[in-house]
Amino acid sequence: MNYHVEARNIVKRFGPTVALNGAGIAIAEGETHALVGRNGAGKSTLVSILTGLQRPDEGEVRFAGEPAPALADRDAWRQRVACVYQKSTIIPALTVAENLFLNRQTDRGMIRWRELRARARELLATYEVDVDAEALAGDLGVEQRQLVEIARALSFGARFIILDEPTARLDGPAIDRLFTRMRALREQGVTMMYISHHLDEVYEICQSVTVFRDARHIVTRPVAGLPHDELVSAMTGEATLAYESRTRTAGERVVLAGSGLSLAGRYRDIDVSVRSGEVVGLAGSASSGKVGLAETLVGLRRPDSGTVTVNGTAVRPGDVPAVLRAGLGFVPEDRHHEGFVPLLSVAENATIPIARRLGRFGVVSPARRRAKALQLIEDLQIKTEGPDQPVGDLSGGNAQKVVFARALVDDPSALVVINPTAGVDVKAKQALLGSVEDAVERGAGAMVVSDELDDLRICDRVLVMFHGRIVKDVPRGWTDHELVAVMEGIEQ
Amino acid sequence: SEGSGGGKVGIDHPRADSDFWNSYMKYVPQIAGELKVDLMPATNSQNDVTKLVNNVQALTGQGAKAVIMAPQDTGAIATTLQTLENKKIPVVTVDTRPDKGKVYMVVRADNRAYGTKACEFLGEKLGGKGKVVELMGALSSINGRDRAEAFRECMKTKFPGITVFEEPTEWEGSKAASMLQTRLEQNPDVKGVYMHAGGVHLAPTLQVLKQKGLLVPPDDPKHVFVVSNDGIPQEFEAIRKGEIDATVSQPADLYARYALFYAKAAVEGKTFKPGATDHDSTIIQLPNGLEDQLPAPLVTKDNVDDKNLWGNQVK
Amino acid sequence: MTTLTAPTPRVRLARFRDLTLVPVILLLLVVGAFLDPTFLTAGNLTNVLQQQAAISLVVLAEAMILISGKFDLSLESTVGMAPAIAVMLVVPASAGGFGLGLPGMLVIPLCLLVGAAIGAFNGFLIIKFQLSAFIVTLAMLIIVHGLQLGPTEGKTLFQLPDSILYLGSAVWLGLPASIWIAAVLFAAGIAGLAYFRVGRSLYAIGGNADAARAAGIRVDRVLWGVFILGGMLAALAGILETGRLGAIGSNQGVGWIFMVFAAAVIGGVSMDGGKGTILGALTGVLVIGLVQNLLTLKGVSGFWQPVVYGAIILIALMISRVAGGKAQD
Amino acid sequence: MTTLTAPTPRVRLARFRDLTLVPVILLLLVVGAFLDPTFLTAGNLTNVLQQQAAISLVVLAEAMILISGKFDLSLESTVGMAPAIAVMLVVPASAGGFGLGLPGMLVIPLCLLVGAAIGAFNGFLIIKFQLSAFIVTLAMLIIVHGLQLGPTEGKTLFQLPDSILYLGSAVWLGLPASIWIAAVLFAAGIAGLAYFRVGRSLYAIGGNADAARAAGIRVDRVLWGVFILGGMLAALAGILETGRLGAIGSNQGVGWIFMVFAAAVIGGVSMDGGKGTILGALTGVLVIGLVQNLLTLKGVSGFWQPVVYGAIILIALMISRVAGGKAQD
Ligand SMILES: Nc1ncnc2c1ncn2[C@@H]1O[C@H](COP(=O)(O)OP(=O)(O)OP(=O)(O)O)[C@@H](O)[C@H]1O
Ligand SMILES: Nc1ncnc2c1ncn2[C@@H]1O[C@H](COP(=O)(O)OP(=O)(O)OP(=O)(O)O)[C@@H](O)[C@H]1O
Ligand SMILES: [Mg+2]
Ligand SMILES: [Mg+2]
Repeated sequence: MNYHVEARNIVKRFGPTVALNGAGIAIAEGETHALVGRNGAGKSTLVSILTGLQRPDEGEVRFAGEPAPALADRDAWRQRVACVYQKSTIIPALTVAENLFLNRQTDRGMIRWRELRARARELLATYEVDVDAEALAGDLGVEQRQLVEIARALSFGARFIILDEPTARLDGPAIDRLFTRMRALREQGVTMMYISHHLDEVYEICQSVTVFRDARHIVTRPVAGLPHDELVSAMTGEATLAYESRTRTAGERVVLAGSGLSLAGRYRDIDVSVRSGEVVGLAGSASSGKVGLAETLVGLRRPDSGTVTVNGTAVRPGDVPAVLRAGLGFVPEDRHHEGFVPLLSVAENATIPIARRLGRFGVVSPARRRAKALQLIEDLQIKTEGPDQPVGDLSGGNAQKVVFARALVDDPSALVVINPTAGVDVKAKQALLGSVEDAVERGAGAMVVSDELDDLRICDRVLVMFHGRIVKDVPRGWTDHELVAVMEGIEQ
Repeated sequence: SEGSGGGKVGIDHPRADSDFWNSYMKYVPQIAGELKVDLMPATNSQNDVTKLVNNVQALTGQGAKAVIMAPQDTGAIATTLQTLENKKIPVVTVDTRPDKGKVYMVVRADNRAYGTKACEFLGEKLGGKGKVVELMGALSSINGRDRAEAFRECMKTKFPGITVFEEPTEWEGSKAASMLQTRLEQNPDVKGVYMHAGGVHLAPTLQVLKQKGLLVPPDDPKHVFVVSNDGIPQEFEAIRKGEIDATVSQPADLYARYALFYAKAAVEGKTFKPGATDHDSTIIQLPNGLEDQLPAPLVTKDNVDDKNLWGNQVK
Repeated sequence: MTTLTAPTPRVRLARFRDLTLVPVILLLLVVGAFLDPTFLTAGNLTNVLQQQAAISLVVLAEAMILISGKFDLSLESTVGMAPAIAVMLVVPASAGGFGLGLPGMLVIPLCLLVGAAIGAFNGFLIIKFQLSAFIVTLAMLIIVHGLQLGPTEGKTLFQLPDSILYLGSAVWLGLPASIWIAAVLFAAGIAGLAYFRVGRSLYAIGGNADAARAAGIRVDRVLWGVFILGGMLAALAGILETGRLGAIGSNQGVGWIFMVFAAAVIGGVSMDGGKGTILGALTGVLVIGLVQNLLTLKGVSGFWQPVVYGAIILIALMISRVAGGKAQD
Repeated sequence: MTTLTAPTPRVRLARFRDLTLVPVILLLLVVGAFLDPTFLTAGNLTNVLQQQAAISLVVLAEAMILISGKFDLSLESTVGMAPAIAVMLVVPASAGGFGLGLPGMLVIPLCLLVGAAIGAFNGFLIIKFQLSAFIVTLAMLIIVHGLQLGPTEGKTLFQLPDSILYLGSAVWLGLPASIWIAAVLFAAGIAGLAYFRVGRSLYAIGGNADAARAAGIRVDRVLWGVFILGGMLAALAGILETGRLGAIGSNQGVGWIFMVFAAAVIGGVSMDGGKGTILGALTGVLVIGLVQNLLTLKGVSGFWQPVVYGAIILIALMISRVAGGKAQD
């Protein structure tokens, strides 16, 4: 068979971890091929091997039947494959224009900046990315950076493009635009490999799918006619039921409230309250101000005006320790930025907020910390070598679970989770949403800040923000279309 | 090799980065052979009093019966001297005089005399008026301070008509060059330069004077009179060429010779009294010991070829 | 599935990473014993420890500051300046003091206070004013030293109150007091950073300050505390050094900071924060002390000493690189 | 819709961040002119430039190394060692040389070669062996200086071939040659880092080495080149300094590195890599040179100079912090 890209019997080890164990993939010319698998299955590792960033310990990579170029020959690799990596490859101190044309600012001689900026603006316009080419990339939001990365990868004109979880940080309209673009590329005969934890996207955009599990290749099938359940069970190795969100009745006690909150440029005149036994969604598309609001509620931001009350205590604005002490737990927006300390162990990351209760006189007892961590690992099904493994060595989804563990460790009476399932596999997603619901069943009140419809389905009501204001309080029972329309500001 | 009185002598050298001390270090083993001193391998404290203290501990640990040192920071060795006294190990210090703590003998030239000699020479050549730049050593070194104080006092009392610009160079050639250059820009009528250390200040001074077109013979009215300290061969060369006018020769050879001489005498249990010696010097009484003040001759064009000057003996 | 597979060969290795210099130390002891009979005597080893006691406190301070992701170059100037100013506050003008007539008993508290004040000022500029720690403390290195040179006019202070001399020269239970003090403080540092909440928070802050903040650690307060503690440790180092030397020269502490960094880094403390242990830093100090002692005992020419010395630092670095297994930063 | 609101004002400001020290320089010129009539004369300003020419080349080298995210402390030792070894290779034994009898013409190429070799060795340890740049170059600072002290036995080299003296003392078109050389090299550096791919790749590497690698930049090769170029610039600085001073003392360059970092950082170069410009570094050098010159002209007491000096660095730092608007790292 004539494959455009082929990787055979790839083995890759990182110390004691086997990231790929004889796995492979074969992608036919012109198809859009999905690669799915649980967190840590080895998908991103395969990406770095297919793009020539890492050398496999065993196995071979072929492009159009030819052996892959030498690792040092970066130009040859770049002619064959372009990639949007899972980890950001944006350089914050450089402008968007330069990031787009990194290391190809000019063919030879001096760089003509004016021309480069014009080319960048043109490129951004082609892909409908509304970003100023002269802005510093570091000043962009996460979504905008992601769009810049995608535009860059697409701009190489390579015949093979890899997209590793490009949609984890994009909202609905941006995803739609990306798919339109991908379809156009496919019509031009471009081959693509697409990685995502959103299986509906796989069905929407891909022709065939490969499943990895525990570092091995499990199955490759055409998407058409592949039942959803079968795909999920190939990924998880067991039959899995679709997530059943639970119903409950909210209590009377208000556990989290914000009143009269305003922050210039982010949101205005916000009043929210979450009662115990209730899950409140906070939705809104890009720049709606929802994350800014959520970060204010948990103390990461100080509002210009207004007050935040946790468990009946008015907390000093912008004071995280006070908020935590009042009984709130939270999952921040970007786990790499505020979620965990990569060099510290799973146990330690998860137990920082309760360190004062793990021993007396300021001592932290390692034994008690370990015991607590083992319990959290069990509860949240974190895949790790043990409580002593540094979080930096975990796969993205498992790192996110550690961040959840940290939020839940103190048995919070109020819980705020922002983008809780970004980059998390189906099974883990269920586990994380389940843990939110478990906490609520124990009497907490939760706020889920997301524009993932799957996340919002567990909510008893969804507050929709648009341009910095709460525009609607949608009760349970909405249809996808209704909610999206409100989020896009099409319908009030 | 077993010396006559028995007992090893430990020696610590103060630094390895100045021409004066390098000459001294060369003389030491040579003269130790002549005087039959049982000398231990020398340590070097690299201008760091902490190292000096550690080195002395190591030397006594290895069985030194007398110690020769040249503490550049004379205060911080008080405790060490106390310890050595308790252990009955006599100490000869070279070049500097510890302010506290017992010493058997201090071997040094009178650094205040350097300052005074330089002042008198410049004062006379300038006829008691005009401007002089003084390139000072490190302010934290006792020798630098002695020279500076004596120079300042002498100028104030004997030549009040002369303006002195004091430039703290930290014994660095680069600083000396910049400061002299800047001062000459500001005061083109500077007529004299006093350098605390020829080893570091000579070449930069000559370069700056050359650049300004001031490196002219003494009979030219543009000539700037330069007096140096140290007595290294390059200074003599410059004196012969008429580029500088004088230097105070600090006797590196005599420092080495008499340090070893007194250390050996100490091991042998000899004692000395204040008064004139047999080598053109005077022993004076200090509160904490004795000091042999060795002669430090002023070298000018007249006596620059004197074979006895140590700068004319090194090759 | 929670797979707790074969627990942790790498974790165990990671623990030993603190101790990568232990074989180096053993090697030095053996080689040293062959090279010089004096080397492996109790007296000589005591000397080494005593000589390293003061600088080791600065290493302790720097290690804590580095672990919390910051930097302090000015510690070396504090070593000389804090005791000098404290002494000048209590001794009469005739002995070089300010002539304030404060009681001599106060000299140690005053010295620690001066150290704390310098640390607090550094902390203010770095944390509140958000300036680069490297360059702030570089400027402070110059300024603090100037604040010693200025009042003393570069002169050595000899007439010191007894209390400041005591710690550096006393002998307790057959060992110099400074060794006991350093030992106790290192033990406290090792325990504090391994088992105490505040100590652990240094690792969190150094590893990811934003995450530490989000986890409820009062990052600014802890960092400030670390700078102040660092200044006080440097001042205490100054007290020990003063007692050992019997006077305060204008160069006390000058040039130490390079050795301090060398000791901390070959001991496994990362310049990027969040990594390393106090025990590791201690092994770094010991290696440097033993090498210096050996070079002195063997009378290696002063000209070539730096080469031998630097080469040994490089070799120790390579050993901890190979043993540690990870690229350094 | 993804709309990025209010985009450009901060971008424009960012451009001016390189020039935050320009008002400081202007202020110094005005204040200096009032304080001393000599200050604002062509002769004096020429002197300042000449005095800073050599160190400015080291700042240029360090700025490039910092921008690419690395660190080199050993440059200061290269300033003395490279010319000393080159001179010893060509002068006869009677003048302190090795007595190899190589032609005197070779001294400048040899000197640059020695600098390049030191840079290459640093690069080898840091890039290939993946050791910490800080500590490798700290050890190399000591070793390289030792490699000057050892062969010279600490002596000053007075008898130099004419060719090495020429550049540091010649006058071209009414200005010292060293000013021309520094000016040309800075112009090349400014243009190279702003308009050429290899220069831009330093920013990419310093900003995110993995991303740079993914973009096809040969990270290791570029870094190695930067270290080698840095060593050569330091050697050239040594040549200029030798010509200016007329001899090579055993501590030529010693202590420079602090000033070099201070100049680069107050000029806006980040210690964390990826940020800053050569033009900014140049303004940093000028501020430091003007301050030193003013302190000399006014005859500020040597004891208090460090305080004034350090305080001015701090103030310049605060100004660039306030003008730049961002926290420093
Ligand atoms: N540089 C590395 N060092 C050590 N272990 C690594 C490294 N990179 C990946 N791993 C490990 O290899 C395994 C596979 O990781 P990989 O990133 O390929 O997973 P993934 O399938 O992309 O997961 P996710 O969906 O969370 O992105 C994980 O166990 C991970 O911890
Ligand atoms: N650091 C910042 N400085 C200035 N403006 C910012 C900053 N971060 C975000 N903004 C702007 O504030 C507005 C609201 O941002 P916010 O992140 O709260 O929106 P959001 O609802 O989280 O959007 P998304 O759904 O994309 O995460 C946007 O216009 C955004 O561009
Ligand atoms: Mg991945
Ligand atoms: Mg957002």
